[in-house]
Amino acid sequence: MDGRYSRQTLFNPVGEAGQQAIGEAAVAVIGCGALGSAISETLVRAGIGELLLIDRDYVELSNLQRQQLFTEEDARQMLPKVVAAERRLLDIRRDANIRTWIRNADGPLMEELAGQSTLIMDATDNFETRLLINDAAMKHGIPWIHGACVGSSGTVFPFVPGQTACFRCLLPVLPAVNATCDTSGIIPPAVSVTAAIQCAEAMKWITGNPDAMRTKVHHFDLWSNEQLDIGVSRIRNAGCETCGESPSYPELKVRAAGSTAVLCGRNAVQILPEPSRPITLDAGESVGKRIAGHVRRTPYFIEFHAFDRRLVLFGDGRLLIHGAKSADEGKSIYHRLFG
Amino acid sequence: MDGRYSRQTLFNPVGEAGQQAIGEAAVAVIGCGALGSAISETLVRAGIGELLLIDRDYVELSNLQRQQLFTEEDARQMLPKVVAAERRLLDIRRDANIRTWIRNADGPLMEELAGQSTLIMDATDNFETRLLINDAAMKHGIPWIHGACVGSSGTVFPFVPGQTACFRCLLPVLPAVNATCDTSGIIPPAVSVTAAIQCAEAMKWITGNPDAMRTKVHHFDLWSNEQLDIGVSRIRNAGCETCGESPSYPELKVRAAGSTAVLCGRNAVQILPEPSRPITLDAGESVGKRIAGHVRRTPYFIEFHAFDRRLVLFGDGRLLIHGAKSADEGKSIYHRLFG
Amino acid sequence: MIKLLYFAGIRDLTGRPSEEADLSGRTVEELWKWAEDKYPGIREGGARIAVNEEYALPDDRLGEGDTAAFIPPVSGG
Amino acid sequence: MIKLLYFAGIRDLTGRPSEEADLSGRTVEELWKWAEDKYPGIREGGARIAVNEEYALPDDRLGEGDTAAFIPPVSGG
Repeated sequence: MDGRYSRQTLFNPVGEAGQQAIGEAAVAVIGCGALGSAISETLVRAGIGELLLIDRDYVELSNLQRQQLFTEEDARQMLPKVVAAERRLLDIRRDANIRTWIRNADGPLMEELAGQSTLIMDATDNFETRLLINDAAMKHGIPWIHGACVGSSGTVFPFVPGQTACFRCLLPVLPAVNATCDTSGIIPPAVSVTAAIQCAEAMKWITGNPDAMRTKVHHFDLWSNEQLDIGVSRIRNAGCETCGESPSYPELKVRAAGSTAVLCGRNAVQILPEPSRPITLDAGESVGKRIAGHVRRTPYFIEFHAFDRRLVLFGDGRLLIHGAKSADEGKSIYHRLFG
Repeated sequence: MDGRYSRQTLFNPVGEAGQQAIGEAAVAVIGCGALGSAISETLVRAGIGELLLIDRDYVELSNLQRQQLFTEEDARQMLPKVVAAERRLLDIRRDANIRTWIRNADGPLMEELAGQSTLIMDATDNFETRLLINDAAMKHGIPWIHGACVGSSGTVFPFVPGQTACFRCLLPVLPAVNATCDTSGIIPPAVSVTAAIQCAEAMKWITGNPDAMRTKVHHFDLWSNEQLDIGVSRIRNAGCETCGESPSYPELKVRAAGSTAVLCGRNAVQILPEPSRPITLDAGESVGKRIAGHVRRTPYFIEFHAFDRRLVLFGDGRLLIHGAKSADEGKSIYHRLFG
Repeated sequence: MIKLLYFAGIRDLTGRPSEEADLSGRTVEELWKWAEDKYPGIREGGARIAVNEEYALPDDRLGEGDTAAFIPPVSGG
Repeated sequence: MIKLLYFAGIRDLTGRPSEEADLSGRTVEELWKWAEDKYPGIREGGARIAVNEEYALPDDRLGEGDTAAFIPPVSGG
């Protein structure tokens, strides 16, 4: 009666069998920011069998307003988010099976995760990574639970292979401009509701209740107190490269290497290294010392200031350029540093 | 730009002025279980000026599935919930101003809290305490944000003095039987959504956006994916003892002392002491040693086993009887121990 | 006809999410009696009835095409 | 008449939550043109239009009494 998961097994649609299924499920959470930390905590508390957690970022003070696993000390130490998250999650549940990646998501990693997961949780902050999740999940025949939020609003939808239109059908062209946490801000309750509805959908799938899952895209706005549930039948594209008759899963083939991304909510530009010439922490330290005089080195990154920007080089060769205004500026700085 | 609350001030309806108002607000959170821990974390992260947190309970293993501030170590130490919550909240925000009470809510305490608060958050697990909050809030002219959840469903409504019918109008007669977390279980996402919507309503009031607040009672069910928003105009009772023309606030006069309560989600009965003869921890320790041979003593309670039950006596004289099946059984055990 | 909605936990008792019944012209109190006959125990849980998204009083009369929702009170937290 | 809903962030641009317009018989693509004339920049944000709670295609035609919602995409997380 008073076991750890007693209140969950008492809920009829979960029950003992559902709880066992939760304990045997492996869930990949892509991103460990606001949505990812909330989702990870909920799933670990709920007794999830295995959590695969990927994030490229570290904890900053401006995260603490809405990212629930992190503390001031984590921000002071600039801990990678997945490292800080794992520590807290193990305090919550010592026997939790957690695997982490401090990396940018790319095709090969996403396929590796999809191949080992019961489903994928979307906790990323950009459309490009969602298209990557979409391709990997559809190719491997597992659901992914889309979630996104900004301001006081959010969107949730479970994409189930073969059941519905896919994310590419929904968003065939990426928007030219788009409200982000950077431009429009976000209130914590919008995060919590998005993450919670995502987790409810995941629990339905995992516990063998797929019929209870949403069939319409759920949009809510906590400030105007409105919601819309929108069907996706008409927009399903028979020629879709992901869910159509002859899928090619184009995102999985895109080489992320050498690319740049302006990061949502970070006021920063990220440069990925060419795989043929990754910059090591040692190399970064010597370049940083030469240019900036002083560098900070942790087990995870090298930080220094140059060109009026704060630069952080990670162990996987990624360079974050804080304050950079454009991808072009970011590339220019990267080349001035490393040729 | 990258200050701690930058993503919140960027959200237009909050802005710099709203963030300042949040920093000056004092919020009383009644209960620190599932809703209370989620609400407290959200408000502290959001920068709330002062948090007044009251709970009578300690952390148990079966709480961890859904109560987000607590760890396995908290449950092992049987820490009072407000003590465990305060520790974690201070890790999240060292400058947070948090005041805690390990106590049963009663009329005098509720009036004390109402007199010092911008608004009250309902995070209790029973109707009796909600009627008490309702009386105290209406008498002191501040809003309270009702929230409750069970299974996959929840209810939220902001009761604003003078604006709407009150909780007593809505629930003039307490239900004879009622689904609780004990009987119907609960899934964590139902908690998160309830707490988040409550926090959104609180932020609207605090930041000077009362017009954005909900005017209908919000009911949701995350398993059936339905929601209902129900108006309360017709049921407003002009003769209501709380919000009518001649309010008497009857709950504030009820002496809780000597009363018993069967605790939701705890499989336990609680006995409150007569104020004229509170049982001290020393007295409890000597009775426990005599009857049980062995007691566990912490700074907050005495625990021992007797009459086939696990008994916990708190510093304020309350006795929790775990496994007791009825208020009568609880009273009987109390009198066998302490006369 | 009146459309009846059974919300959240009350569905465990009715076994269905909704149904239609020929109850126009009846009062909310009469609707309760009808429901108690069909689903014994439904009233003990303290549910309230909302008509067309407004909580209703016992004497309120149902009109053709109205939707009446049975909403159980929730106490957990 | 068609009822137009502007959801969430798109309201910052329209300045209103909803309005009615005499657009029956027009296609969704024509509705976009009408909206761009009235609210320059509305289309750049990549919003989608849903008609009667179903995402619509550009050639879908609006009928009298339909509700068309402009829903901006959300990318944060």
